[in-house]
Amino acid sequence: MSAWLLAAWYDLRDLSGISREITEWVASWGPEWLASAVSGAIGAIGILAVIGPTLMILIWTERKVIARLQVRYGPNRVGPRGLLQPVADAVKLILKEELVPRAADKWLFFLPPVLVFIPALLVWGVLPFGPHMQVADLNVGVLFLLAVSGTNVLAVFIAGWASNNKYALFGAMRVIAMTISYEIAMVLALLTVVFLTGTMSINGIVLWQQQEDLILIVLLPMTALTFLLGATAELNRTPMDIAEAESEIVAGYHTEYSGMRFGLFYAVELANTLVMSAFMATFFLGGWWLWGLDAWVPSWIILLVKTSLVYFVFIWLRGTLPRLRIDQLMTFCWKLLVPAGLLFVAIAAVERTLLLEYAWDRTIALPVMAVINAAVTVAVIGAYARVTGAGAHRAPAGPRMARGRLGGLRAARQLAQAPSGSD
Amino acid sequence: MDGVGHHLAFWSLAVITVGAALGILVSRNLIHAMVMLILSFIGVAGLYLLLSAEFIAVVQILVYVGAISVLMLFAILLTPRAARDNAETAMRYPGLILMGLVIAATVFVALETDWGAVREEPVAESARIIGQSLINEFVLPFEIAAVLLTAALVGAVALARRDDEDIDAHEQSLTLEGREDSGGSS
Amino acid sequence: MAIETPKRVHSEPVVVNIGPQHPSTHGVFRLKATLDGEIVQDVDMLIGYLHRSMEKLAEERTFTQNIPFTDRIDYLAAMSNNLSYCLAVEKLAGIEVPLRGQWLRVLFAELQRIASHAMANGTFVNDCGAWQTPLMYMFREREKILDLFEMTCGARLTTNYMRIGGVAFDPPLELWPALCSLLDEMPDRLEEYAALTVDNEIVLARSKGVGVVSAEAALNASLSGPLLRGSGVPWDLRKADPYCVYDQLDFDIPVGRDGDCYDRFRVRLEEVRQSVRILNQVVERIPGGPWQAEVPLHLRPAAGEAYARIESPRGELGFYVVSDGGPTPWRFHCRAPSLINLSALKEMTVGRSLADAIVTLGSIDIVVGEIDR
Amino acid sequence: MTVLLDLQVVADQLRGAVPESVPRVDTWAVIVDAGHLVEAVRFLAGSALDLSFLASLTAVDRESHFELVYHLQSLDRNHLLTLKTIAEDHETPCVPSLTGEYRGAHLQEREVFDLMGIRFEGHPDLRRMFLWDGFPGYPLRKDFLGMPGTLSAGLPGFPHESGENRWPVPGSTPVIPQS
Repeated sequence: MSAWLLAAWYDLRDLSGISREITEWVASWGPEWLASAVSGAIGAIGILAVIGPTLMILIWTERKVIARLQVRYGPNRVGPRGLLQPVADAVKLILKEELVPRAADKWLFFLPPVLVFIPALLVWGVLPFGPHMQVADLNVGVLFLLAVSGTNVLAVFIAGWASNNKYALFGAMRVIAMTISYEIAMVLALLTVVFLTGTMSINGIVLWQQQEDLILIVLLPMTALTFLLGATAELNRTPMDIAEAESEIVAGYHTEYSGMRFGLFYAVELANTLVMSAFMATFFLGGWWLWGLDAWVPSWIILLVKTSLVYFVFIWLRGTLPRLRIDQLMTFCWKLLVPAGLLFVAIAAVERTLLLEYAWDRTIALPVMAVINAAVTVAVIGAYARVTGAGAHRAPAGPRMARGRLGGLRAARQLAQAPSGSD
Repeated sequence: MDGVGHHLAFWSLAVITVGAALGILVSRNLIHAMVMLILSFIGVAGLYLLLSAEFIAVVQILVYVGAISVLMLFAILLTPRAARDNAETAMRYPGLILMGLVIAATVFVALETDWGAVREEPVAESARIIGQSLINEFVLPFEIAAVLLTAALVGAVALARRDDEDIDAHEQSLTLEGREDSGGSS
Repeated sequence: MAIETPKRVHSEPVVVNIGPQHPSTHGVFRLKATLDGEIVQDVDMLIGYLHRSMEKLAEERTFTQNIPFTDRIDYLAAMSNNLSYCLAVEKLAGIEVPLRGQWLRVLFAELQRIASHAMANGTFVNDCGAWQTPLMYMFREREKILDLFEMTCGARLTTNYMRIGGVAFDPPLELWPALCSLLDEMPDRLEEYAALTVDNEIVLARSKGVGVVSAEAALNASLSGPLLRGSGVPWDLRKADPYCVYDQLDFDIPVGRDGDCYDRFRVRLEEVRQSVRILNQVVERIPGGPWQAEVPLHLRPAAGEAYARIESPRGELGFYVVSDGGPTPWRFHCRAPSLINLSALKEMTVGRSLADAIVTLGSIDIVVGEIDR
Repeated sequence: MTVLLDLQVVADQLRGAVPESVPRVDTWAVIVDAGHLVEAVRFLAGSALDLSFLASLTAVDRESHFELVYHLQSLDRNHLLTLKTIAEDHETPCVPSLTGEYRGAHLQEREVFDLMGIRFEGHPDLRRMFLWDGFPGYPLRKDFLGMPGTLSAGLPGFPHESGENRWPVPGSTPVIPQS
């Protein structure tokens, strides 16, 4: 690879070159504010260009993967291999009538489908697709991510409240209770990452992983798990989809939304899943960096592949797990994730001090820390399982066999007292 | 702090913030007022951003928009029959007077302050500086605040929790025999 | 579970209508739940959305013409309904069914049980919040069974296959190899299904200790079928009051331990295994000969009454038929297990959360066609 | 195999325990006097007969009177008894409710009330189950189709829509618009 290609604006490995060229060109003749506006616009267009098609493919992928998990074929009628199914879905949703319940709060009812889109788009701004491919490298990027993705709750709440529907209100109440709890767990998880890496810039976290030559999931498995579960909760996906728990409260907060308004919620749900997968990949799987491969393969492709992996995990969870009850979810969050998060914040602080202040040899210290952290993770989860009794009734005894005993209460009592050999 | 973009942003944010704040006063619907309040918070966060205090801005959104307003919504929902209307109260005029005094004080301070004394260039890495001063310089107030908040939290839980006997008595009234004859027609 | 229910803050009671249009009511069934927060304080069921007044309609039609009605009572177990009604009329008119007819009845009743339990267990895990996956796995086998029905009588759901005095058709020859291959793969499929669900931590957390009904309460509330057995009472009419040729067959009755939703789920799963066992014996031992007795087209049983019951997938399905000597029944009553199993619904749901109520409702396995008739 | 109890033996036991409770015995069932029904059933459930499972409860319209048919089952001893009781009054039949003895009677009695119009004295929640509140008449009665006024599908309005029940008294002549 010759040097002139690396710096060129058409280098596919760093698409920010295009933006830089255009911005410099505008700056050469125009005012400075116009240049920065153009730079921002290019970033926004770039993000939209990524999200739009990816969403279409995602809908198809999710349906297809779920179908495979469920021993069926999935969409295969519209277009080759059903690839045009999302387009057909979108057309259907657009053509559908948009009902507004008579008792709904009209103004607030219109707001949420639009409102949920804002955080869903904003968080993309701090996602680094490559060393320079980031719309805004905020030095409080992690906090920005938490703050912006947290406002999603408000839109959902308004949707639930404005529908004037009890199911929707239940969904709204549930989503608030759950998201606030899991947000704390997520904050603690990211705090651990920030403590260890010493930066709140998201690109800085990737660069730290590059510098230390390891991905963070190895060093902080519990934190990665907490982040994954917190993201699942924030995204309302099974096993934590209690906000729209289909079998309980119909569709939760978007029960009353129809047509493209529902479509927007649906799209945002998928877009959020995608962006959370991307952040999961960035924080814990090394983001755009992959042991030097990013010098050869475009960094954004590396990120996309990692994102797809995490996304597959989300689909997998959805396809296999039933839903937890809200009190079980809360118990899980407050009794496992939050205490474990606090523990790992402390651990990360200690480890960073050892690395920085006492300057331990990293080639030895990091693997040792990884092993210790993994052991603590296993111990914490094991202790939780023991305390709550979860896992204690793994493979519980199946039904007894009557074996010729027949009758009512008397027979039932006899059977209950019979030695377990009669099973 | 100059340039068309900054001015444009400042004025639009100012209009949003003040307009939303007025909306809170005008709205008779508590939930609408809450939404306005949130909008106002977001406007303030934008103003912080303009001042290059991105840490404060993000924390403003995280804490005020993400947590406090949600808690307020929760409180509104959990309060019986307060969900919709902003009732007339005797506190209306005293509140108005208090508000006038606060505005007067703010205006007075704004006019009297020697703004030239404020440092011109924005603080780089405000988060780091805030963090360091919290842990080093102001560690005692920080800890006291933490203890106070914890105490408030525990107190809230203690208040919200009823006695066990109370709940038992309530649940007994819900047993099958107790409820059956109160079924009534559909 | 050691996770205890947290102390609650009481709020305004809210009345929520679960149904008539709701994903978890499996039909047009309406449950009016009074909730305190998410805790169910009271449930009241409002039914009748699917009421077709079959018992009245049946009084206007001849005994034979009434068989199609029974298909539509419990549309997930049409064969069982056919069988129960035909048994009642045969008892009333004193008709003997030829041996092959009896074996064929057992064959199809057991196939129907597998199909129905597949539906019940699939939707149960669905009600626990799974996203359709267990349902799809269970439907794989149900589909094959419905294909067998179609092969035999042309219909998949409302079969109208049993006749007074036997069955309508001898199954075609192609049925037997298809049935054998199904029976061969069933144990593996059941293993797979059990591996997916029975020790799933979330299924356990959602259904263990939920919707408990004691053996005494179950008996007092006239519960039957998997509900009664789930509560630990070893009562199965196939053993207790054998009809057709069940007394010659070797099978076992699974009985639950705690009477919770999970036990009912496991009992159903085990019953499918036992049904496969029965079916294997049927395939081995089914005799030749006629499959239908000579029954006059215009059947006029002597004045009298008969109550015949079978163990349908949902419990004791009885038909009480009264004849006045005319061509039509004077009274035609169906003892519908789905309806009567709901007797204990309040006991099972009050005081627990809405989510538990849904799981409990799923474990009762209601069929609205049977509740309303 | 479920044994059908010898009706005469049961009748004698019943007469011994609850005097004057069994007026007669027919081919299929022991007929119990409505006034002594609850006592008789309590005896049957509690005695050695152990008839503690109410398998089925239904009613038959015999045109001059109603017959309530109870199938009582003992699970432990595996025998079955058919019990009948007569509601003489064909217009406003009334029998005591068995809900005190069997919780399973709850829904079945509501069903009989709904479709046959038999009142069950002492039932805690006796109201229509399948049909709506204002439905005129009781469809399983033999004279149902001969009732005054033709039946049309549906009602002119929902019951309780205008504050009161449109057709309050079952059996009264409903005013049905001829549209």
